[in-house]
This record gives sequence, C-alpha cells and structure tokens, in this order.
Amino acid sequence: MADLAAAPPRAQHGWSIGWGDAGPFLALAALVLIGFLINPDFLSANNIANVVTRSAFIAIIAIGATFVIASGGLDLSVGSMAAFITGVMILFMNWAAPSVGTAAIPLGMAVALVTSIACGLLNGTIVTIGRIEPFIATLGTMGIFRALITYMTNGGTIAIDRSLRDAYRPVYFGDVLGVPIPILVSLAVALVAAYVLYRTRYGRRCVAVGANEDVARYSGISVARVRTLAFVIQGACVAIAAVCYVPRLGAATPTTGLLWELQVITAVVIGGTALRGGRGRVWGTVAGAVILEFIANLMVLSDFVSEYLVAAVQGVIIIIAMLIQRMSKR
Amino acid sequence: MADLAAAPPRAQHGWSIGWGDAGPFLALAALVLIGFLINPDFLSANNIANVVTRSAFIAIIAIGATFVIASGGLDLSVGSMAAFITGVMILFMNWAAPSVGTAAIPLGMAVALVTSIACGLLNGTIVTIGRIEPFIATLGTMGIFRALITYMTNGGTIAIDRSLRDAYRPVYFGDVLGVPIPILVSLAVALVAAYVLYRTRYGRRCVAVGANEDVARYSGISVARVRTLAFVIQGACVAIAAVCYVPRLGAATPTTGLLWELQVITAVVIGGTALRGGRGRVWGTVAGAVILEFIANLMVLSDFVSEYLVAAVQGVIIIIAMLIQRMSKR
Amino acid sequence: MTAAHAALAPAGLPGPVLRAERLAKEFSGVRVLSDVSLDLRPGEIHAVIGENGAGKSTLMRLLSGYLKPSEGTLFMDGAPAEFHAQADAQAAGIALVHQEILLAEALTVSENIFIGREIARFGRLDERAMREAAAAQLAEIGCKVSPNDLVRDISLANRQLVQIAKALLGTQRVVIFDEPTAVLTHDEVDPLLDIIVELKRRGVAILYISHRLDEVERLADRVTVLRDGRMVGTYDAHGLTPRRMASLMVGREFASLYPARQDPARLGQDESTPALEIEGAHVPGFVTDVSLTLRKGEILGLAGMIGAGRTELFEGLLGLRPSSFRAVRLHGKPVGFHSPAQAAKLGVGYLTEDRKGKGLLLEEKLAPNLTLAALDRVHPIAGLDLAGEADLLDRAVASYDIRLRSRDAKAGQLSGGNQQKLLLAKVMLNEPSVLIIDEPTRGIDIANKSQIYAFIQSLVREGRSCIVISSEMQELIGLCDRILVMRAGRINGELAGDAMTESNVALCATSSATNEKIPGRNIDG
Amino acid sequence: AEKKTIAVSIPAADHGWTAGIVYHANATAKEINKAFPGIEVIVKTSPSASAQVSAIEDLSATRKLDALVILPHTSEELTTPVKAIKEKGSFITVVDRGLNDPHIQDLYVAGDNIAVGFNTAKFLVNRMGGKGNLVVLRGIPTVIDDERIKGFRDGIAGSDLKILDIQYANWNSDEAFKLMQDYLAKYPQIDAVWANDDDMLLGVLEAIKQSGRKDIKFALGGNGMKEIIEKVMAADPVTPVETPYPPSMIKTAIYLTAAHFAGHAPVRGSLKLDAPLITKENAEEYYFPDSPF
Ligand SMILES: Nc1ncnc2c1ncn2[C@@H]1O[C@H](COP(=O)(O)OP(=O)(O)OP(=O)(O)O)[C@@H](O)[C@H]1O
Ligand SMILES: Nc1ncnc2c1ncn2[C@@H]1O[C@H](COP(=O)(O)OP(=O)(O)OP(=O)(O)O)[C@@H](O)[C@H]1O
Ligand SMILES: [Mg+2]
Ligand SMILES: [Mg+2]
Repeated sequence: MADLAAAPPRAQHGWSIGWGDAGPFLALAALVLIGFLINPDFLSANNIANVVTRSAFIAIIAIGATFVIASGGLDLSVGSMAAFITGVMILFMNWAAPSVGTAAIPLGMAVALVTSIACGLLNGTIVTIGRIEPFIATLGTMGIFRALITYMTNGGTIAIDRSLRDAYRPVYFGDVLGVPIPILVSLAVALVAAYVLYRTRYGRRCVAVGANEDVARYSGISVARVRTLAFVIQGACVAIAAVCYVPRLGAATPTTGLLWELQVITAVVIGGTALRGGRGRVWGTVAGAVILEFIANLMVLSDFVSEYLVAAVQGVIIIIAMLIQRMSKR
Repeated sequence: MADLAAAPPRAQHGWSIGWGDAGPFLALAALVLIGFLINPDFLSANNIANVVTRSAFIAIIAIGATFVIASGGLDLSVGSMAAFITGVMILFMNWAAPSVGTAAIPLGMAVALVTSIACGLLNGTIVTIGRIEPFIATLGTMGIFRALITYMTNGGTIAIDRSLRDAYRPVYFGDVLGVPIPILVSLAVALVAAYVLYRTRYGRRCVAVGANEDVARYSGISVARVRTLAFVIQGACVAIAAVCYVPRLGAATPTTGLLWELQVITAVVIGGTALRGGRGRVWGTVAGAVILEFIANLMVLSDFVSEYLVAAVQGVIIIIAMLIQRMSKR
Repeated sequence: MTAAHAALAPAGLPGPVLRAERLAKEFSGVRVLSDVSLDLRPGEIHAVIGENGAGKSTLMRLLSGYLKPSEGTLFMDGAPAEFHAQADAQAAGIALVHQEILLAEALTVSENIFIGREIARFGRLDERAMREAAAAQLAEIGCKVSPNDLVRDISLANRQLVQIAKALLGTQRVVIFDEPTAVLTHDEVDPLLDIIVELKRRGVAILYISHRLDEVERLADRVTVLRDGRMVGTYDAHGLTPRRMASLMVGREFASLYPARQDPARLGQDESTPALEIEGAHVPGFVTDVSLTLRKGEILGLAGMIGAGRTELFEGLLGLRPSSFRAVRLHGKPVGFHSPAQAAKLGVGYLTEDRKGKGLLLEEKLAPNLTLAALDRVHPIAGLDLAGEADLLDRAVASYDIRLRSRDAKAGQLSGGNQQKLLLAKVMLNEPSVLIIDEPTRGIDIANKSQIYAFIQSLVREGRSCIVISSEMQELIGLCDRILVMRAGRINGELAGDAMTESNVALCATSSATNEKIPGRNIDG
Repeated sequence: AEKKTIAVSIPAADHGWTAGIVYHANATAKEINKAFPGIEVIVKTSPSASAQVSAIEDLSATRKLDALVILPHTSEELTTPVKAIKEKGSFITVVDRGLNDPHIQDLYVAGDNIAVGFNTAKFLVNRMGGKGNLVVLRGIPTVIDDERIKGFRDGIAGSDLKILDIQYANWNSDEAFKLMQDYLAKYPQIDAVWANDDDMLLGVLEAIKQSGRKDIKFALGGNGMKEIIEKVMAADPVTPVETPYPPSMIKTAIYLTAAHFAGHAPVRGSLKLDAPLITKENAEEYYFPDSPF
C-alpha cells in the first residue's frame, strides 16, 4: 500500500522561478559582470536603462513567440509583420490626425492591434488548416508582409505626422517614477503572459500540444485551435511592440524589423524554451532578450573588437551564453 | 504465419521515386506550366538552362542540408559558410597562382574542401558535444563565418586573380554535350547523396537518429557521431557549391550567400524532407531548389507584379507549392 | 518454502553467465533500488516479479547497460564487467526487450529491427537480406506484419512482437524480457513462450518479468521477488503457486483477484434505456458494420485478436479517426461525437491502450497530466487552482494507489504500472457515465489489478456503464457480464453467463464462420 | 587640455559602398588620432537603423561626445535620437543623408544621389540619340535607392528612352547576375542597362558576357568602385562613364569636424559633393587602388 503519510512534499510550480530555470539569469549575470570588467560605464544607470528599454521590443515579441514555440510552432514572419503593422499604424494615424487630432494615436494603436491579430490568424490558419510546416508557412508570410510594407512606402519611408510626434513621444521616452515606459509595458506583457501560460487552461493546453500532439488530441484538446491562438497571441505581441516602437524611430521603412525573427527566436531559446515545443519560459525569454541587447551594447562599449568581427564575437557569446544556460541545468 | 508473397507492394525508397514522393515534382510541373502560360519564353532552352544552372548552388548545399535535417539537425550557417569558403579559396588561389600557375585552381578546391569540412565539424561538435540546439549553434557560427569573410575582404571584394579567371571560367560557364557543368555537378552530388542516404549504413542511421534519438541510442548507434558527420557532409557540399560558384562572378564579398540558408531550408522542405527529421528526400530537395529558382525567374518574366510586391507573390507561390506537395501525399 | 539463494545452486550446473552483486540505483537522490543480488545461469528462466514500482525495470536496465548502477558490481562469466554504454552489453550478448515500446515510428519494421547493425555488402545495404532475416525472425515468433510496414501503421501488440524480434536477432547469451506479454493476446502469447523455452533449450539465460503469474509458474526455474526496491528473496519456482507469489510480492496474504460478480438477474431485469447503442459502425480499413448495445450498469467485454479492430472502433466513435455510423444513441438520445472533448462533456470517457504515445505527457509533471482532459474542474474564474489540483492529485494517488518516490516526478519517470493508474485517474476525472477502457490492466500488478477490477465494479454499481477491451481473456471472463468477440473488423460472436469460457472466446476470435476480408485492407499482410 | 572625443557612426560594411565608407572612416580615424593628440576619434558601425540608434545612445550614455559624425541609415529613424545627442551639447556632422530637421546639424557633407541618377540618364539620352530600350536594377528599398531612381527618371523624362523593366537586386552582384539573365531572356532588344550601384553592375556585365548578346550598347553603374573606374580608364565601350558617389566623403566630414576643434575656428555649414560624370579624362582623380571599394 502506498504510504501517503510519507508521500513527498508538493512541487511548487508557476510564478516562482525554479532553480532549474535559473540558467538564463545566470548567463545574464555573467554577462553583466564581464561587461563591468570591460568598461565600468556599462553599469551606469543611464546605460542600463537604455539597454533594457531597447530590449523591450524583442522581449515583447519574443514573449509571443514563447507561446508559438511552446505549442510546437515557429514564426519567422514577426520582423516583417512588425514593419507592416508599423506602416499600417502610421498611415492610419496620419490619415486620421487632421480630423481627430491626437486621438489618432489611440485609434492607431487599436488599428495596429486588429491588423496584427489578423496577421497572426493568417499564419495560424495556414499552419493548422493548410497543414504546412510553420517554418515554410511563416517564411511565406514573411515575404508577404515585407512586400506589403515596401509597397506601402513605395520603397521609401512613411514618417509619422509632425502634429502627433510630440504627443506620442512619451510612449517610448517617458517614464513612470523613473522607470521607462517600454520597460513597464514589457513587464506588464510578461506578467500577463506568465499568467496565461502557467495559470490558465489555455496555457496548459498550449504546452500539451507542443509536447505531444496525440496526447493532446486524445485528451480532448483541439490542437488546431490551440496552435492558431498561439499565432494570434504572437500577433498581438507584435502590435504591442510596434506601438512602443513607433515613437522611437518615428517612421516605417522597408527595412524596419529586418532579421528580428532571428533575434526573437534566439531570445526564446536562450530563455530556456525548447525549440521543439512542450516547454515555455516567459521570464527566461525576457532575460534572453535582455542578454542579446547587452551583447550588442557590449560590442559598442568595448574597443578591442574590429567592427568587421562584431558579428563573430556576438556569435561566440551567444553560444557561450547557451552553454552557461545548459550547464546550470545539470 | 506471415505471408510474404502476398505482402502488399510498398513504395520502395531509394533510387526510384515512389508515387508518394512525387509531390515536389508535381509542384514543379505545375509551376512550369503556369510559367509557360504567362510567358512562352519561359520554356526557351536558354532560359531553362540559365535557371537550372543557377539553382545548382542551392541544390548542392540543400543536398547536404537534407542529411542535417533528416538527422534532426538544422544548419543556418550555410550561406555565410559559403561566403567564407569562397573567400578562403580565392585568397589561397591568388597567393598560389604566381608560383604554381593554374594548378592553383585544383589546390584551391582542395583547400576549400578541407576548410569547409572543418567548418562542418565545428558546427557538428557545438551541437553534439556542446548539446546546443542546432538553431542557436548555427546562428552563432553564421555570425562568425559572416564576420570572417567581412574581415578578410575588409568589407569589400576579393576578386580572383586575372591569370586564373579564364582557366576557371568553364567550371560555371562551360558545358559537356550542351549540359552546363554546374548541372552535371549537382546531378553527381545528388546521385552520390542518394546512394549514401538510401544505400549505406550511415544513411540509414542518419534517418534513424532523426526519427527517434532514443531508439537510435538504445540500438547502439552513436548519435553524436552520426549528427556530427551530417554537418560535415553539409560542409563538403558547401565546398562543392563554392567551387562552382567562384567562377561565376569571380569574387567573394560580404554579401555572398546572404540568406541562402533560408532558401536551402525551403528547398529541402518543399522537397518532402520532414523538418523534424527522420525522413530525407534527396531528389525532392533538388526539385525544391529548382522550384525556388523558377519562382524567382517567373517574377521577372511576368509583367503584372509590381517590383515592390515580388516578395509577396513569391511567398504566396511557396505556400501554394507546399500545398500541392502536401495534397499529392494523400 | 525456503529461499534458495544463488549459492545453493546444485552442483554440476554451469556457473552463472551474469551475476549482480549488491546493486543499488538512485535517481537524483531518490533510491529506487538497493542491495539487489542475483545470478543467471545458462539455460534457465529466471523470473523477476514485484508490484508496480518495485524496481524491476530499473534492475533490468542496470543489467543490460542502459543505466549505470549507483552501487554494486556486475560479473560476466565471473569477471567484473562494466557496461559504459548499451552497445557494450549488446556486444557481450545481452539483449533487453523493453517494457515500453522503443521503435522509430517513421521507419519500417525491417529498418527498426536492423538499426545499428545493418547488413551491408561492400558498404551497400543489403535490403533483401535484411528483409528476409526480419521476415524469418518475425515468422518465428508468430508476428504477422510485413518487414516493409511502417511501424507507425502497425498495432501496439505487433510493435511489441517486432521489438522482441529485434532483441532476438543475432546470437544472445542473456535475453531479458520486461513484460513481453502485457500487450499480447492469448494466441500471441503461446508462440512467444514456445520461443522462450526454445531459447532456454539452446542454453540462453533468460530473465523474465511478468505480472501474469500463471506464465511465471509455467516457465520459470527460479523466481526473484522485489518489494519496494529491495529483494524479498530468490526462490525455486517448483511448487511456487501464483497465490504464493502474489503474497510474497505484496507482503501479506492475497485473497481473490476478481470481485464478486453482480447479480445477472438484476441486469436482465433492468429494462431502462441502454447506456450506449452503436449501429452500423464503419471505420475504413478496420471496422465493417459493427453494431452493439451497452446496457445500463453493465460491464461489456470486447475480445479479439490483434488487429480485430476493437481499438479503432472506439477511436472512430470518439472522432479520433475517420469513421461513419448509422446511428449512435447515448441514454436513448441520438448523438455523434466529433471530438473526445465533446464526448467527455456528454459523459463518455475513453482510456487509450497506448499510454506512452497517446495517454500521458511523459516530460510533464503528474498534476498537469492528471487534469489535462478535465481542466474545467480546476479552473475557477481566477485561473488554475493549483492547490485544488494538488488535492486532486493527492486523491488520485490515494484512490488509485499510485506509487511515486517524488511528487516532482515527471510522468515518464513513473513505473509502467503506475503510469497506467495515473492514466485511469485522468480519464475518471471527467466522471464519465459510460467508460470505455482499452486494456485496463496492461502492465498492472496483480494486487492492483484486483483494485482496478473492484473499481470498475463499483462504477457500474453506481449506475455507470463500462466497456472493457482486453486481450486477457481471463480478465474479461472474470469481470464482464457479457463478452462480444470481434474478428477482422466485425463482431463474430456474443457470449454470456456460462458460455464465457476461454475456449469459446478463442474459438470466436479465430474461427472464420464469416470468412470475409475487410475491404481496403490486407489482413494477412 | 582635455581630450576631445569625436564619435563616428556609420552603417556596417554590407556592400561595396558601405565597405568604402568603413575603410575611409577607419583610415581617417587613424590619421587624426596620430596627427592630433588632443582628439580621439572612435568609429562604430551598425547593421541597421535601429542598431544605429542603439549605438549612438550607448556612446552618449557612457562618455561625453564632443562631436558626432553620423551617416544615418535612414533619415526619419535617426532624426530624434541625433537631436537628443545634440541637446547634450555635441557638435553634429551629418553625412550623405540629411536628417528630417536640418537645424540639428552643425555641418552637412553629402553626395548628390539625385545627380547620380540624373547625370547617368542625361549621358544615355545624349549618346543614344534620345531613344532606346532600358532595363534598370535598383538596390534595397531605402532613400538612396529611391533618390537615384527618381533622378534617373527625371533625366530621361521627355526623351524616347523607355524603361522596359525595373526590379530590386539588393545591391548584390549575385542577384544582379540572375536578374540580368532574366532580363536578357525576357527582352530580345535591350539598348542599355543601368544598375544604380557598381556591385550590381559587376553581375550585370557577367550575365551579358555569358549571353554573348551584342545589342546592349551601354551598361552603367554608379558610386565609383575601383573596378569600374579601371574600365573607364581603359575606355571600355560598354562602360565608358561612371558617376562618383565617393565613400571618401566620410573622410572629408571627419577632417572638417576635427578642424572645428583643432583649428580653433568654428566650422559650420553644408558641403554638397558633386556627382560629375567620370570619364577617361578625369578617372585618375577618382581611383583609390587601396580602398576595398
Ligand atoms: N528515470 C527515472 N527518474 C526517477 N525515478 C525513476 C526513473 N525511472 C524509474 N524511477 C522510479 O523508480 C521506481 C521503480 O521503477 P521501475 O520502472 O523499475 O518499476 P517496475 O518494477 O518496473 O514497475 P512496473 O511493474 O510498474 O513496470 C519507481 O518508483 C519509478 O518512479
Ligand atoms: N495506421 C494504420 N494503417 C494501416 N494499418 C494499421 C494502422 N493502424 C493499425 N493498423 C493495422 O490494423 C489492424 C488493427 O489494429 P488494432 O490495433 O489495434 O486492433 P485491435 O482490435 O484494437 O487490436 P489490439 O488492441 O489487440 O492490438 C492491425 O493489424 C494493424 O496492423
Ligand atoms: Mg517496469
Ligand atoms: Mg487495441
């Protein structure tokens, strides 16, 4: 008979970050230490604030990607989707500004959200209903979104209307009690995402679908619906990132968001989410995004890397960060 | 008792292409038909020869990628590896030319092969011994190789020595009985690859490792060795592609091979190899590479696509090609 | 009966080929096996028995080089042996038939059998030689699949046979069978046991794990009993009855396996609407025109040989595979399921026979596995109730007697039998009124079997109804009120009351009274 | 005296022209660091607009920048961040691409992209008697590309030169090679080709050579790559002229900025480099054999 009195204590999972998931944070800590040794300015409040604020875009998009990847998918279209959404949003705001003034900004945000959810839905349905490998499906839509923004801009630039610029500026440059707004936004997104992934039915199903599609099906989960929804969440995250992004650069161009998809996937994987699905780590993803941005920052702040070799050093650091992350697991 | 005589004939895989694997060829046929309807020049011998010759690089690299992907890996570094190998080869040939004359060409080829095998070994060991997700490992080396070629060229161009140019030119522009040499080379590579994948122990193990790592390990297969070797094969294929590539433009630049990795993976997947491993289709891969090049060609030959929207139409066609490929399966 | 330890081996017999001394194994600090010593002589069948989670599979993995012992030594032919990888053990002539199926689904049967030791001539694979050798090996153990079939397309039972064929290929000195018969039906078991006896005759040493104690009684020369990771002892099998074995395993006297049958009269009188009626079921390639009725409060058995189509019938019913039905009525109301979720909502639960592939998330912890199909139960407005979920797990652990060493364990780390119990608990969480159990006691030890039987009885006593698909005839006979026998996708007979005997079931399952082939599928292939 | 810091922020070397920029920037930094002990020049390259924004933020966050010489990836995206640096009191030198707000810059050094397109077009109009069929290869969708195409279209306006086709080839010789092969397959009669950058022209020439076609009278590029200048010097009939868009403009800009500090005299204003046709006669002037470009 089972000796229940002697039954082992319960596992705590959920919000708290278990020791086994500490990998990305250790890698981050190592990086910060190295950064400080190379250039003490690295730890200046100003620099840290800049870097973390910048990492917000990738972090927010990567949080969405955590869902997609945990559910066994992959989305290569996020970078060009971000560019496309930015373009749509700016076009809409510029069109609305003359009639509604700065109210164009919240309206534009709403338009961005709706558009990006539609984009996510498109990706999701191609993958689930079309039954096409996510890699290929989103490579296709990546081309589509990129072409659309090129078309919208006629190969040039769409800048945000001057009348809106100042009103919109604080969304990137403002702060609340000294904390830059993009950081707050990404924290909020991460909190909500962690809640959804760890504390809701949907989150459970998402991970189950990624871990074993058959088990999910036999457990009465609609695999297609769960997967599609993950792409929609990804879309929404892209919209949020775009909303924060617009005031920073003030324009959409055909090169906006180029290769973000690689950064996003790297952030997710460094964060401890398994690329084959079945495991999602929201806070790890955030750490991963910050790590990537710190690496880039370090390249600028340190002086001994030839600018031709920056990419090589970054590649090496990413591999080392993954090794630290791996080894900390066991 | 098992009635072997009455056993249903099952698709023999190997040299002959089973009906179930006809997908990519059907997609290719559909594309050729559409191309002809849009612009009859599409089927001119000259155009076909150009396009198929062009597809040779991607095809050769993608044949290597078929091994990597079938064994459950992924290699994002092939494009920049190709650039790096091209650079090393040209530098070596230019250095050797004054002393050995045109013998520098075969020597350069050997150097390219050795270097690229070393590169493949690097990728393989990071993935297997470092136990890092192939996506991230090769993203890292992609940065490294790209940086190295940028460094070698000082961001500019390394052109092949004038004295070698004419001797080397036929490797791309020459033909045997009217068939361009790159096409012959890629056919030869495909033949050898098909033999290795379908007819040797190694090929069998490669697929087994991709199909189920545990089973392979429990069957006494050294998973790490098989995976590493797949990356080495990939490296060798990159070298062969580079050898054919050099005479085309006679130079290596930091933009050589940019984004080839995406084309390569797309070719492999359109060809019917499963991205999650456990299934490799060499001839399908070749068809996939030709499909991609035909799509690009069609974009130029047709008149009704705005230059801004080319990428969108390509994306749509790739998705449709995948759908054709899928549907033909069952 | 006295414990007869290895040292007491009769003189004149050859020395042990494989000997284990004081083996112990820990998984991340949790000790699951301690101080186990046993030896294996050429030409003997040595059975290892014990409750679910007693450590049998772990011991087998230590002996065959899949795991390294934390303590203790292995001796091969008297000399200390250390297996660094499974390949070393394989080279030494030790083969293990895993309890869990370990085959690559995307590859063919012949490819799977020859993974890692492909036959090649001058570097070129000799497909024909491999196919022929595979076919011969398969034929020898009575497996009717073709070497060219994809493993994905063959039934679980056949996969097990393929796995056995794979292990037996080549010359072996020690063959370890970890519950080889758990997924086999009566008719497949016999040829397998014949093979094992034949191996023994050839001087191969055999380690045999099974929860089917009658098999152990039939085969074994010696029996080692494990309880909670420790040795109870090694016994001479002569005169060791299944009942005695059971008592040694559980450490107390063991009563009866099957609960008292319910009063058949009561069932007959109950003229209320049937719980489930199926008319004209077609599952392309598997099932042709099957109709059946499950009465309220009834336990209906479904017997048949491998490939009879029992599993497919119900997977079709739940919308898990393409199928068509003339009519399906649940408690008299016409229904049609398009997903297990919808079926669950209407009160129909299905427990899959493939716990590893379709039942549990092996890499996931226990609680998420338990509640996966019934997340609504742990989802008040404010998100998942993790405490409530943990309570559910506690309750499941208690009522299904799931043995675990750590609550942090992943489902894949449970022993096979305990995985099965977890799966049962998972399906029951939806409180189905009609429960379809595919192989309810596959891999479950005898004590827990009787618990599960009692549990099923209590279900029907509560007014629920149950369909039991099983390959163990005795189980069906002991448990069910009525048995339908399927053959080649059709119902070939119905047995009730005294007609429910092993020979009748076997006859129905094999006789070709209706000798038709199912369209679109080659049964013999 | 306190050392003055001049930060130079430029695009990473991703094709020939930017490689030239990086080459000249580095060479100039070395010269100035040696010649003026009181001035330190640091060069940072960035692969994209957003990376460039990050880079200048990083530089200004960690040290005091006395001057910033910037060749912006794009005008719109860099305007606000550069303004922020300006507000901290740095001297701003803008190179090549103007910011949206000209008040930000203290010094502006630029080539003339419109003239690159326009002068090439005028040359073709003159030499082809005002009529003929053209195909055009353009680069990556950005401002520079846009301006050159615009200049070119303006240049042929009013003539009977007809643009048969125009497509992106991403300033990449490979893609240009393929595109030109396809153009050749598509159009039986092409009188002239213009690739708006010399990298692409290399691919174009290779494709023409392979086809053996004789109908193409001119194949022109732009930017002043040394291989092309060599052709001009050798009086190549197909590529007799070239338009400069010399990456050495970054050198000019850095020297002028350094002069602001070293010369103790304010240097302000704007300097627009011409894009005159390079012909056999003046080609020598534009030839830098050591530059990678
Ligand atoms: N990899 C592992 N990590 C942690 N614990 C494990 C692992 N494998 C097995 N265990 C634990 O070891 C104990 C013994 O398991 P084992 O599989 O050997 O039992 P068994 O006797 O074969 O049971 P069954 O009859 O159910 O197959 C169980 O409590 C199980 O949870
Ligand atoms: N996907 C498939 N494609 C083709 N044949 C299949 C497929 N799946 C199973 N089969 C075959 O169909 C037959 C029906 O198998 P099934 O497994 O599980 O029936 P069953 O009556 O449930 O038997 P059991 O549960 O005892 O194995 C088997 O002979 C099997 O080889
Ligand atoms: Mg076991
Ligand atoms: Mg079954």
